[in-house]
Amino acid sequence: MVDLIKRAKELIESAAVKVVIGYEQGTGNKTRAIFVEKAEDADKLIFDSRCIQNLAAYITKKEVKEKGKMAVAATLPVMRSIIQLASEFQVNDDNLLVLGITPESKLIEFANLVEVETFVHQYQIEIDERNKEMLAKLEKMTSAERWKFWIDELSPCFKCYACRAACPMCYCHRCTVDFNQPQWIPVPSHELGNLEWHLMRAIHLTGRCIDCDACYNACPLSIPINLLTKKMLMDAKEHFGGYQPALKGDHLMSTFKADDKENFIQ
Amino acid sequence: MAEFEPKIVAFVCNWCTYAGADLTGTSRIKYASNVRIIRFPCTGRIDYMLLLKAFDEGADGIIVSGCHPNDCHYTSGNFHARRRWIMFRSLCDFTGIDTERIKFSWVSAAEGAKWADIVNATVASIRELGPYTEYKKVAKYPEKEVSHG
Amino acid sequence: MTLGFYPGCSLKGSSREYAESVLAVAKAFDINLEEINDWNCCGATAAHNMNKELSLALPARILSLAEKQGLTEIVVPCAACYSRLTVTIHELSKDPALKAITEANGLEYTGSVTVLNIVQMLDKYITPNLEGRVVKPFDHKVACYYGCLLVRPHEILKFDREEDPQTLDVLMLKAGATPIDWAFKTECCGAGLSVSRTSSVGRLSGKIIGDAKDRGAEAVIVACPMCHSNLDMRRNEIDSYLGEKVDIPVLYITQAIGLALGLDRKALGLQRHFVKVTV
Amino acid sequence: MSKIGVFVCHCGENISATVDCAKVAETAGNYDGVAFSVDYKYMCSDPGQNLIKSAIKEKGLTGVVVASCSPRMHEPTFRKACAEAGLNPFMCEMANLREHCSWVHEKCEATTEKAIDLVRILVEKVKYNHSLNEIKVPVTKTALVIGGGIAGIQASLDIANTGHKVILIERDPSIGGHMSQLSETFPTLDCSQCILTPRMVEVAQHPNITLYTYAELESLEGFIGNFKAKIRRKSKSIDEKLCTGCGQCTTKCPVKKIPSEFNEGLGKRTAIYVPFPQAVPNKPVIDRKNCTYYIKGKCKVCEIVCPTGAIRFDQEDQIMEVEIGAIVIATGFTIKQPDFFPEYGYGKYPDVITGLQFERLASASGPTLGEIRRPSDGKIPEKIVFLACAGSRDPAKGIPYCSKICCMYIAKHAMLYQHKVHGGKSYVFYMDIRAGGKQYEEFVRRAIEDDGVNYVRGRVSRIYEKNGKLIVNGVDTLLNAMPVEIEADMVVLATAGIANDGAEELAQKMHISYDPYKFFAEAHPKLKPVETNTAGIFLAGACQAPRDIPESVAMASGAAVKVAGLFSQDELTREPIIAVVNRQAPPVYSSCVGCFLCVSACPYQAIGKEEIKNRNGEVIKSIAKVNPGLCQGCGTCVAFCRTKSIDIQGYTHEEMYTEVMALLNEY
Amino acid sequence: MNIDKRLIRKNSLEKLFDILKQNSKTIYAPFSKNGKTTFRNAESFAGISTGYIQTTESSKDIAFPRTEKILDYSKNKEGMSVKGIDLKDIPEVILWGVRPCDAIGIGELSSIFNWDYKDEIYNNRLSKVTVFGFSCNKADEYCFCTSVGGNPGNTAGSDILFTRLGEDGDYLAEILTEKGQSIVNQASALFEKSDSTEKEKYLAEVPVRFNHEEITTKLDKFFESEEWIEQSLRCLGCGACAYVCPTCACFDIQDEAHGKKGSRLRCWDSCGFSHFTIHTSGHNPREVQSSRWRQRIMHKFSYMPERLSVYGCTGCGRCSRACPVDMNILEHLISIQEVTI
Repeated sequence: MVDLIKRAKELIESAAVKVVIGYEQGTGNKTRAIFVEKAEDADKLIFDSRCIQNLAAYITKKEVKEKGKMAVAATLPVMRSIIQLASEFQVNDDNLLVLGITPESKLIEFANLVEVETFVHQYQIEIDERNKEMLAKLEKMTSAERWKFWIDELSPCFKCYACRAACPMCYCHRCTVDFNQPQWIPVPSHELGNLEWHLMRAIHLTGRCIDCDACYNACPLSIPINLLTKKMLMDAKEHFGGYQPALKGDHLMSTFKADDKENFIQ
Repeated sequence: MAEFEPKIVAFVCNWCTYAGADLTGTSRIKYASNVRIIRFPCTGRIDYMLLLKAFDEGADGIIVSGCHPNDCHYTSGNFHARRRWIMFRSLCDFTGIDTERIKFSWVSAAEGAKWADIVNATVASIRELGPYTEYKKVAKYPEKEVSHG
Repeated sequence: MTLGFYPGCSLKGSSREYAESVLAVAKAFDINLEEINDWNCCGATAAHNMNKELSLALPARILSLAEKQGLTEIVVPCAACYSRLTVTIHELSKDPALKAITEANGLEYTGSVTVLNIVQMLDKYITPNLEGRVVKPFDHKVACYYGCLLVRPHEILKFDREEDPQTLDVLMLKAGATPIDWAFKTECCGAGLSVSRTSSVGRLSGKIIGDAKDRGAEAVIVACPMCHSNLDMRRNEIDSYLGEKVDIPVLYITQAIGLALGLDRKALGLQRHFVKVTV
Repeated sequence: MSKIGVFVCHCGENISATVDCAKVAETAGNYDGVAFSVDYKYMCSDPGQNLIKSAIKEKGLTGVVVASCSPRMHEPTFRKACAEAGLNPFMCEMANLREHCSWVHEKCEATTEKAIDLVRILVEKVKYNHSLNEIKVPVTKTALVIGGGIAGIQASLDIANTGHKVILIERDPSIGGHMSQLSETFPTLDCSQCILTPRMVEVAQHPNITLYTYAELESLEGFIGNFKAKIRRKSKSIDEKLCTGCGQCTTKCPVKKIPSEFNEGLGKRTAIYVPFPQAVPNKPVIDRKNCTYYIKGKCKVCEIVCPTGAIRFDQEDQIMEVEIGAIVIATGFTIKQPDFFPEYGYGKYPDVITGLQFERLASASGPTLGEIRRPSDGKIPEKIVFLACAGSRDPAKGIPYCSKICCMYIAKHAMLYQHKVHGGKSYVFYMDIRAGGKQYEEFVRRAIEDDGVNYVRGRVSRIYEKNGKLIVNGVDTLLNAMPVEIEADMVVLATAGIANDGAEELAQKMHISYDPYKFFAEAHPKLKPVETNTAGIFLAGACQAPRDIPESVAMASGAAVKVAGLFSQDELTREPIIAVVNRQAPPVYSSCVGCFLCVSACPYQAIGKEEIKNRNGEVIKSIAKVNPGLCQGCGTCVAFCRTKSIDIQGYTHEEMYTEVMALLNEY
Repeated sequence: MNIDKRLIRKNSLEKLFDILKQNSKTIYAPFSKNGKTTFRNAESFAGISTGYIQTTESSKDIAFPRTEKILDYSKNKEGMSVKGIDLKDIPEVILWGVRPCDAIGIGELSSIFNWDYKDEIYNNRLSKVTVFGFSCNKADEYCFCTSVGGNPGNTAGSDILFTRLGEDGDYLAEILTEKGQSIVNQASALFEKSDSTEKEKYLAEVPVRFNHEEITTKLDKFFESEEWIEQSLRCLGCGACAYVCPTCACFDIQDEAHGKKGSRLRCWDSCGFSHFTIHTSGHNPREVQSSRWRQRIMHKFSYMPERLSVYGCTGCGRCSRACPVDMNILEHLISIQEVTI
């Protein structure tokens, strides 16, 4: 991605930003995040279909923030995350510059987050077919079958919290699982502890998750936890007309409509 | 063996349902004694985690109840609650948690009789369903045999 | 260009002149009105009072046929037909269950057809080019009479203001006429009672003609065969109600426009009226 | 280690009949941390309360659980008792053994077990309770009254007479509102201005009232007892101190053809004008939109004739900031212009007028000096028709609700007409006659029976003009729907009363809610009719719904009492059941990450922002902060906060969690 | 004792499995799910994974479960009654299919659990485990056992070590301990005499990438190096590396209370978590990720060699494979070796 490299160099040299966050070649044919602080390092920047890690996770990372203003090579999911983070006052134009990468892999630089928002809003958040099928399959199961499915799927989870670490929206300094007066979520990675941790995660991401699959990709045991957030995404659409990360306006779950429909309250 | 007596926890708001349940009392309407009420200022305060905790600790059924839409003492707490319930309930259902065991209702301070009906109906349906063994199985780790990870 | 055309029963019979004038005016602007093949009754008055299914099934069939014929816009000069067809489209779109009705016709209707009443048609395709085509400005005081069905029920038709409509007046203004401000634009002409209780018709239509006369109208302009027949045909009853002979002619909007365009009076069927068209 | 006292009440037989109180007390006695447990016949009786007090003193109890009736009944009683014995009242909890147990269950083991559970839940909770102190908020003892109609005037006077300062703002050049436009008032037919103007003068002269006319609210911040309001004083283009109100300018002003707002367009006024003779203050303003000087840049006649040189063409709007403790909104209503009824020809026929215009015609101070003459040709109408519900109770075209005052003022209009035009014929078309109110039904009867007004039950379909008459086509539904046609000389439409223009913006400025019709919403439809959801802001008069004069005045006095009550203390004390954002030792400071999603969840705009700074004053992090003045303690934010950083006193995470645990486990 | 070497026909493994099952032994073996290989209780031979380079998780779970109860308690008026777990309840287990770099880890883990305090529960669990090692015929770029003193056919830690003699070949079984011998005795027919000794030529090739002694000496002066910050910038601070590691032993004690009853559990923990070292005061000695990353490396390559004279790394490369952000320990160790202080 020559123009990305070029732009990164300019930004560093002109001291417009202190660090450019992008992707570099990793080990074992993986790509990984790189933090370019010296112009010459910009040459390491790459971009291709393997670059799926959500770099927005670094924007709120203490050690990265402290470097000063940053520029991020942002794919659509990353841009969405950035808008959501901005709406939650975690980033703003003063500490972040977005080097957008369009779905057609074109570089597109934005003057400010408002522009990013406009760009992002051209695209709807769409759940991919494979997962749609999986969700449909689960819907068809009986409640008991779904229970078994999840207890089995979650049982290998040893609570390494890679899902949390990789998720740009999990930027809280103290996650509720680390809250112990009272101990809301059992710390042990037994069945209950795992179930409740993942339920809580899904709920906290409701209306905020932008479906980047970072959690699933990060899981060393490849547990399909992203199905939970995807389900919430679908419900949000079904019940409240869905959502897009937006700089202004109320958050899906911090607001309501007087005519929200349900069929289970007596 | 004696008939199964379901344990039912009721999470209710102070202004409507709690007062409604008071009215049930003052009207001397009888209902099943399986339910225990926990009082909250407003349904908006009811944390979904508490519902899970109730199941963790062995509840067989749960009632969540507050003011009818537009009647909230705090104008909109119940609207917020309703939106959360919609999502939470669906998530429970999706993970196979038995939503039959969580009864949501609006009971106003004037609906003493309705409160009795809600409780009796819930108790009956939970009796039907039996103890919530599936959840208890995963919940009570200490009762499990010492085993490998 | 081509538009669909649903004449309905009147335009084939009692009000042929309406059909003639509509086609003549359309022709003058190179608009080809393609009649819907094998069209049927729109179910006006009779059906929709008796049987809801039927009242929807009849227009539904017409719409299906139009669709089948590839017509997306159909012109419906008769106000009654226009009302029925529009109401049907509304009902069908509102309640999916009614699909059954269209299926009962053995024809499906996807909802691609839009219905234009005569005024809408003129507004959309004629008036933009009317200026400059007016060779004989219709320089008369006219009373524009809308009747009931052209603008009601408003919630569904969403056309003009139901109590004090303006569209015809505006059109006539463009044709060079001076519309009078009067209160009977939408008062009942007796419509359905035309045959059964002519005395009522005499009173109702009488008030209309009477007020038009009092305000110095030289012609009454209508857009509905039913109104026309009552106001034009029932003059004896009207005169006896008013206690005087009133000879204000009643013209279809298309006839008036036609005259303004300088079309041949015969082509506009003016000779077919009971009250001699002197204007 | 906590020392809890458990006090099980028999409530005579009410509890003990089905619950084994002794057993409850005994079991509770065995729980960890329970230092004292006893059952007694009447806990709420003096000896019962003394039992608690002495136990607190002797056993040094740290918490008390009273197991008796509903806390909604006696919580205050027992908390007070605890306080008197030196225990923080919020360390006292009540288990509801009566309403929730003994009264609703049969006498059996299970019932007693339930009672024991209910007690245990609170024993465990109370261990986690914190001593709470009532919240004290200082009160600025000045009230702001918005709107100088009768409601605003009444509220201002009532508050001022309790010895507190009042700032009254009115957006028009004079106070008086709609009431000043009225001729006579129902049901007594006494002259409106005769009873109103003295009040207006009293306002102007009252030492405790500061009056700003031609002024509007610019912005509002703060909370009960501590509001800061910005007020825009629109330029009157005169120096009020110098102006004596001599009237030279208004008589000489060359622009004389401006429709007078006060006369509802039936009269004319000048560009520099006093809205009406009895205006307060009786000093003119320049209507810049119509003033030749402001349009063409020359004229200045007023400046020339003004003996005191009070004209100030270059005067600008000024914004002033005031601190107040409470607000009464009395912005009133307006009427829906009836031109959406083309069939009635309002606007087309000059003799079809609104009720308010009729008031001006009938008013001695009006354009016709009180004679009923029709606008078109000044003729005295021999036949007059009044239409009720011209827009009201009409979901299709007008508004669905009933405007409430029309039935009465139409009866009044018809009466006035009959009194003033002898031998005149008046007709009233109505749907129903709604004359609920003292002397109201009798009043309407008088109109019908004594003054011979013809009441026709039915709607009017059309009005049109013919040979100088207005033909009114209607129907008489009592004569089995017989069409009625009346040749009238004048028609009066009782147009709907609607929310004042700008009501919505004002509500948003003040963060109060309003109904779908833009009328301001009361906090509770029955029990809090003059309060809004924002503590410290009250409603009076027709800004809340259509109101007649007596109701508006009553509301105003009600609101005034609320304000006076608020001002009667130097500090507000409020139950400390409010949300708080946690604080921790550095470097964490608080687990709040400042996503501020709670801000939009709060129904009371009670959550703001707090910046945590280091020694050098640099912001380390921004976190949510609850304004104790505004928070009402619903806890919506608590259940919503992901990091559990916000908690609500009296219902904390630990307390509620413990209740669930205690309910389902052995202790 | 001199190592007894036997030959097992390729199709005899299943027979062996069945015989052991008949003798009602619990066998934990690697199974694959979602493309990950983990040890699970094997009911039958079918489905047991072969040909994996390395299991996703190490086998330490057997002796050091992610969550294990250490005692039950109940409160009453008198006070507290405590009941520890009955060590007799711990079942005998055969660990099937352990790679040498995993087997050797068991030793390293043991040295931690027996350093200043002998961990009864751990030792008991371990004593009930029989380890079936399987040498590596394949390796990938993450493997570096040879750089930390191990090798693909290393016998250390196994009770029996199986080495496949070529693609689809038979197995060489090295009987290394009493436990191993007892297995042989249960199915002696399957263990044929064998003279083949040189298994080496069948083993995977794992090049030596760095010198671990050098690293250890270098680390003594490396504590303040900027390198840690460089390396850890990418790290998101999850616990994946620690939880898959065969030698990571950090744990956390949790009490699960249910009214007057409750249990005390030992659960895995990780020095990579930001809250791992946080004090009640709010102070956190390892405030930033670099100090946590440093801790991880120092602990394995400096502190353990110094205090326990064993390395905390077997070169299995699991952490590198599991890391969601490609923190490759091999890569980082090499750069530590290369940078000049």
